[in-house]
Amino acid sequence: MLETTDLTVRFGGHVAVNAVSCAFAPGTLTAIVGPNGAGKTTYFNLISGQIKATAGRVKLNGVDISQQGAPARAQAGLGRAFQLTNLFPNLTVRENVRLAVQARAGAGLNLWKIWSDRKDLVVRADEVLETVALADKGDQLAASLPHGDQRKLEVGILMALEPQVFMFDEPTAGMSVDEVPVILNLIRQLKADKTKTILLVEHKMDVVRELSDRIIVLHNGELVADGDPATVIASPVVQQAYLGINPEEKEEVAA
Amino acid sequence: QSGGEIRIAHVYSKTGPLEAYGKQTQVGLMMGLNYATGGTMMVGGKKIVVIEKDDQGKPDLGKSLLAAAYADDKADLAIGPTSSGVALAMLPVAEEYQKILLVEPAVADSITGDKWNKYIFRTGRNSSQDAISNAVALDKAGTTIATLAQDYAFGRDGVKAFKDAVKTAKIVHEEYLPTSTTDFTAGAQRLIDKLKDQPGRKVIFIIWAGAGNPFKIADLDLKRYGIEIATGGNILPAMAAYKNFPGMEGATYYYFGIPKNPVNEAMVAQHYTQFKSPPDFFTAGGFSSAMAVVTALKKTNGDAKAATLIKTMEGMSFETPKGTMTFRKEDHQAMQSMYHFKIKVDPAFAWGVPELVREIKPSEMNVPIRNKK
Amino acid sequence: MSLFKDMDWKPMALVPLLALAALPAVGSPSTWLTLTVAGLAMGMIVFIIASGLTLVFGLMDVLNFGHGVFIALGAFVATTVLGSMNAFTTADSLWTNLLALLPAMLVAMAVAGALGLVFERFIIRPVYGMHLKQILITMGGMIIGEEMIKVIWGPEQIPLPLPEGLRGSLLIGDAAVEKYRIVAVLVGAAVFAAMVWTLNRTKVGLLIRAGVQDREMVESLGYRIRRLFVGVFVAGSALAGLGGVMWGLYQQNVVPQMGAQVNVLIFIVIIIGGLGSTLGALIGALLVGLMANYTGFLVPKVALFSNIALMVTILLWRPQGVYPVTSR
Amino acid sequence: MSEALLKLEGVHTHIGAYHILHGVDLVVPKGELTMLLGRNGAGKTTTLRTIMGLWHASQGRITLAGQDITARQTHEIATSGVAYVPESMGIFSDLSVRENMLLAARGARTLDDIDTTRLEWIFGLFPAMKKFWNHPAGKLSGGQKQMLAVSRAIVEPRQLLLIDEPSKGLAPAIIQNMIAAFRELKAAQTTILLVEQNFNFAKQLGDTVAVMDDGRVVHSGSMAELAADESLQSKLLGLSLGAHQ
Amino acid sequence: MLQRLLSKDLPRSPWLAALLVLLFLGLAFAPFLFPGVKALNVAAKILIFVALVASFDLLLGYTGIVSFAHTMFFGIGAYGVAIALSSVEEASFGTILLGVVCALLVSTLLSLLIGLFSLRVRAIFFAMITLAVASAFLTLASQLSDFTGGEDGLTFSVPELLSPGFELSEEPLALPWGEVNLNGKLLTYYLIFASVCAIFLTLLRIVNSPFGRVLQAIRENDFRAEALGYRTVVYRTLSNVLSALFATLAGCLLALWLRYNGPDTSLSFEIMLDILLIVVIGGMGTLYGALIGSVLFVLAQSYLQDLLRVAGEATAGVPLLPALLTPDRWLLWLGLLFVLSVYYFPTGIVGRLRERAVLARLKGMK
Ligand SMILES: Nc1ncnc2c1ncn2[C@@H]1O[C@H](COP(=O)(O)OP(=O)(O)OP(=O)(O)O)[C@@H](O)[C@H]1O
Ligand SMILES: Nc1ncnc2c1ncn2[C@@H]1O[C@H](COP(=O)(O)OP(=O)(O)OP(=O)(O)O)[C@@H](O)[C@H]1O
Ligand SMILES: CC(C)C[C@H](N)C(=O)O
Ligand SMILES: [Mg+2]
Ligand SMILES: [Mg+2]
Repeated sequence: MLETTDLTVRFGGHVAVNAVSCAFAPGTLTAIVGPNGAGKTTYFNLISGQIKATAGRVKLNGVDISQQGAPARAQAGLGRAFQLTNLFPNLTVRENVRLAVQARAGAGLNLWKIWSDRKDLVVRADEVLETVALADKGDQLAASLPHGDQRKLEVGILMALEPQVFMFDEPTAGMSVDEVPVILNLIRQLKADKTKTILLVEHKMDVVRELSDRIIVLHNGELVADGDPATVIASPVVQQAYLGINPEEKEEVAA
Repeated sequence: QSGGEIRIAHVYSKTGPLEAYGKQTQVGLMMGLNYATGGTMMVGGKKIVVIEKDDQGKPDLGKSLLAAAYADDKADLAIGPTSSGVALAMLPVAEEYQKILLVEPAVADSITGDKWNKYIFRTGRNSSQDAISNAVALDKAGTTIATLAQDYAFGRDGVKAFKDAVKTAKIVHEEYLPTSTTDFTAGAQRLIDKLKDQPGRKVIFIIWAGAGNPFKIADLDLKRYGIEIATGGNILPAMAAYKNFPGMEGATYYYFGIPKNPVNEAMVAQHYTQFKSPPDFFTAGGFSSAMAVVTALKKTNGDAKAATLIKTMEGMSFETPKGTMTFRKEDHQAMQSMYHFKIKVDPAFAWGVPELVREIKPSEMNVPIRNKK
Repeated sequence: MSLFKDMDWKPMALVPLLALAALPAVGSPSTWLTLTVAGLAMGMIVFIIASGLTLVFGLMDVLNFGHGVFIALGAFVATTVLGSMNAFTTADSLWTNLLALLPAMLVAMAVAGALGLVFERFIIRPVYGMHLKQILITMGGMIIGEEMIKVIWGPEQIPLPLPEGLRGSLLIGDAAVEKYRIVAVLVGAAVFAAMVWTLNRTKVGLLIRAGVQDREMVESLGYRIRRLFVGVFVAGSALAGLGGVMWGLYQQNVVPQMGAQVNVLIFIVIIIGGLGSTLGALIGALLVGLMANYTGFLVPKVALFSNIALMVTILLWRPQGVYPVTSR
Repeated sequence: MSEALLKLEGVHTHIGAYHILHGVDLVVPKGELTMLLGRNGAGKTTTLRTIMGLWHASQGRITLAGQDITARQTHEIATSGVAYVPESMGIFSDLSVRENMLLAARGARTLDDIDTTRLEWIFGLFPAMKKFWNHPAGKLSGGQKQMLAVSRAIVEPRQLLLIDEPSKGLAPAIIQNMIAAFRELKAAQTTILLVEQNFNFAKQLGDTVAVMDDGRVVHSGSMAELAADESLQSKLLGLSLGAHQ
Repeated sequence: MLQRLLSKDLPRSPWLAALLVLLFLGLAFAPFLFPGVKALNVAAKILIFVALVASFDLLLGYTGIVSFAHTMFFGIGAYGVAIALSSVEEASFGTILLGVVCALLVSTLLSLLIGLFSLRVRAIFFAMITLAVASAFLTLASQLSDFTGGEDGLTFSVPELLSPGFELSEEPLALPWGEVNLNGKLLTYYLIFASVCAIFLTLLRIVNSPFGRVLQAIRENDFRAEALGYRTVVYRTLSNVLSALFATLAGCLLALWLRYNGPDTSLSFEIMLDILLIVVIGGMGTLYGALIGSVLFVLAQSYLQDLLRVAGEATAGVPLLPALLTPDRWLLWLGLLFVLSVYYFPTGIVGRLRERAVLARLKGMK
């Protein structure tokens, strides 16, 4: 169980996330939607420890982790994929994933073993590459991948971490239409597992509608709506502030 | 021994921070060998071969170059180096290979002091000689002296020797500044504060070599308190700054216009024909070392074995541009004259001209013997 | 414009604060005045020699370890120029003396700037954006430059006497202020004003900062970033040349190694300043100048480490320097 | 179809040892909006970068308004009236939003020189730009950066816009605004070449379309035609449309 | 076996492999292949630089940290041995060990301190802080003259077994191309050779361990590494400490070889630059580069002047050239070497050779 209480962060005068209290249960996928700049990514950053909260608390399984840094939270089971692709550019695709597997196995401080002797880690990395359809690109440098493949690798790294809480920040942005299902299937499988807590930031409403068990809406840093997908999407905040639809003309845009 | 040759290695700062000094020594050495052998470069029927080695001012390099010179190049004896640090590192090598090292122009006292071994001779003056001669020049009743020196061994040893030699004048303050000092205002203030209320003649004695320009303290208008500056001699480019201090007194190791003897006349003439300029400080040193070597070899009739040479050179006197020098038996330091000077400004020269006040003979300087024996 | 709006005054207050804090420690007001004025003027000279590097490092993000060679070059050029102007430098009139400095400065700047052009083309251009290689290649350039100076001017130290009228001090009560330092303050102030104006009143500063982050994008916006970079580098080198003249005249002699000798000092100054802030560099330089004199007077041993201690203290307070310009 | 403003004929591009474009033929008609579609890695971004002169074509010819620009340098291409929004957005993160815009407005020496009505128009499209005017651009949210990147390209009138995936990361309401903006620009005779993954977005805007695969253009024609033909869509783009529409 | 010894990090290029074997054999038999004091000194210096540069590459090439304080640790090692040996009457191996251990302790403390204090600041600040700390340390070493011998440094003797006076055989070994003295100096050379091999292989193992891989990840993107759960401060500090310790060991070897140490010998900024250049010539992030780079650089540095003497004589009479080609201006050419190596070896020699091997393989596949 992941829980935030009055989580707040202020940048100078600007309150990017304002007293957001919310709990996320294992086995559910919660979509977080809101206009650009609503504070979704910042909310993620606060949870995973990339930035320090001005006020409020984050608890994981009842333990207060607010004072811990990003590495400790990652070890505690918070996994994060980034909105703007964030890889190890001059390492190979396989090594990008293997490093995540190695982090998961806690083997990083071993100074004396030869890395390739940990066959289990290598094998596991290849499995993950298979699941994100990058198996044939394992030996390329991450930097030379086209944008869409980089997004897939970003997701692959998260998968390799096998966290308890998965945080996806627009995983399919810039991914070509035929590749999107690969990622969506992955997320579906995670859901099917029933033990993982999944948070998803996504602007494509059809994806949100299809995958989520619950939607929360952030607007100007505040939590303004929370509930089951159909109700929330139909609510006036979402319709106007987010989708930009006037009640009269009902045309849907996002793919 | 390689046939009819006497191989001399000259290890010096051909490059590096002391490049300009090292080159003077080399010029002087070659001129001296030429002069001493009457242009034949032969002594005792053997040809003199000079092998140049560049220590770049690095002690470790100097050390290995000297070893290579003795072992690989089969040098019979070595001369050099420019820097005292390099010299100190080289001393044990001479002992290991049991060959002579004639130190020139490195000045540190410890070379002929506690780091000395019997293979070491030195034609160059040591710090004590420098300091003592300056003390002799300045040491008058009623004079108050404060010293300004670089804060490391060279400066501190110099001041110590100076203090030991001063008998009648009063020393009120010792100012040590880091070698890297660029702004001397703070030090000057402290010196002024210490001196300004003293009676009589007030002198700041400066011991400084290398980067930084301590004479800038004069810009703080020391005259208003009647404070004078004194320092030893230096190479000609550095003595350009002396132009601002007409009447300044001190004692120097060498200035081409001062010694009157045939050797010096020959060197000055030769230098003018070859370079259209007068010889400098270290040219004289290099020349002296050549004179020492050739004099000794003449006596041994070309036998360059260390044991023979040591026996010959201990107590040996030889002629140099600075007059007669003598290797003292105890520590192999060459005893030599120093010159008490007073600066005169002459527009014909780019530097302040040191005029001889009087020659300070070796006998007037009680240069301590510092090697443990 | 933006310079004075929401200005951050704290770093500027450091300079007077340091001076005031030193007053009781030094004791005598006249000594304090001498030290303070000398320190501030020294700071100005240091600012002049560091100003070019602020441009090159702060704007272009080029770690130019060879900056010193331009300083040395400027100084050597000055020996040649002033050497040929004996009549002016030894004249009785202060104005004639000052007039001699002008061509020396201009020629030094021109020569250093010209060398900067060559340097940019052959040394810097292949390594934009690669700090480590910049360090190496510019050190290489510095070594070559220093050796060339030895080839041209010889390895010896060359005297660079001050013109007659600038020697000695002005007396304010019991405190002595060297005349030359007053000249330095004026030159430094002019350099500062010129830099602030160019960087804040024109687009040049913005463009270069943008170019460092994303060269391709600046070109895609239609700017000839390359020419701009060359221009800045040449300006930085010319400033170093000017700095060399000032520094050489201060020392009254020049040696080929003088550039290398000031390298660490100027890096400390621009780090304190925040890597690229002109005002920051000025404050850094003034602090360094003052600190050297106060510690030199109070505890000379510590003076050796005063710059480093100052830098560390400042970085503890503001880890990016007093005026962080960029977040590289 | 009107005359071509931009034309690529048999363009090949190499990146290092890799051969990426294998003879791209592309015509962008003047005053129209051309969509460039294709899967990940098809070479769309590389095509735009080659047009901009950021990669150099190893073979083939690129003409802009009748002039050969194949060998021109990037800044020359830009000054001949081309604006480019790269895939990675190319935001100057250390500069403020204002400074980013000022640089994009090539003609302006200071802010006062920027056409205020145009600025207001941009603020209307992307209110966040106004709100964060003096903020460092690096601190903007992902979507806001995207808005800034597009704003920079349209702050002054240009004859040709090259835009790489502008809709990614944008909230639906903003996408609406952007569509409106492109329509207005088109009305003002601006030619646009747009790379897009979002087919719905593409469908609403495009006049003509080109589809790339493996470094070549494999289909080109009118947008209406492609939009109507679902089997062609799934063949070219791999759209399994039922899956998530 | 060899595979494991090299931690499965093979040269991956036939030319590179051949070159490495050649250099290894050359160094292993240097005293017999190239008799003479100077040649032996050069070979020993190469060995010491291999260890020093390899330890620096752990920091720079693998972790992506630019530090100018590496010579400080080198100096600590050299001073450790020097001070220990010069403070006793009779030099023994125990004394050396004591010096080494003390030096390692000091280095550990100091590198921990530097690491913890300043690894959080921006890379460039770290570089500058280390530059400042290193120069402060140099000043300190020359100030504490009672302890360190000040500017003049310390000259000391080593245990009988390692000193030149210790003869293995009366007669030098006569080879057709020269004579080899079988003495303590030779033993010292092989002591250094063995130590450097051990240091090199240990470092090779470390960079190929899971830990080493994390260091590379941190170099590429520290922010991302943190998000994966790696505490970058811990890794960076550890890398800092390890690299300092190996540099210290290299310093100890230097002191043993020279039987002298002073501030310029082990602490100067010049050595720091040499290290940087060697890393770049050899290839950053490949330890083999340390070997190749050291050989090339030290050879160039040691024989450039001789080469120039020949060149200068050959061009005598040509205007200007002799002024540039004199041995006095050897630094000019060394500076040129700096510039050219950055130009022509952007990925270092090892990188170059490996690229060639990859290209050849690609061609073979087609
Ligand atoms: N480090 C920071 N400093 C200052 N402001 C910040 C910082 N990080 C984020 N902000 C501001 O906080 C707000 C929320 O940003 P955030 O990235 O969380 O938005 P978002 O909801 O993820 O938007 P998008 O959908 O565009 O990605 C934005 O207005 C942004 O400018
Ligand atoms: N710097 C590079 N080095 C090597 N290969 C590269 C590089 N950049 C791109 N590529 C390769 O070029 C091909 C085309 O890439 P490009 O970025 O043009 O695709 P794209 O169509 O824009 O894809 P996406 O929709 O994912 O952005 C890809 O196979 C990619 O791996
Ligand atoms: C000293 C430099 C190599 C540091 C550089 N600014 C970096 O971030 O990598
Ligand atoms: Mg976001
Ligand atoms: Mg693309």
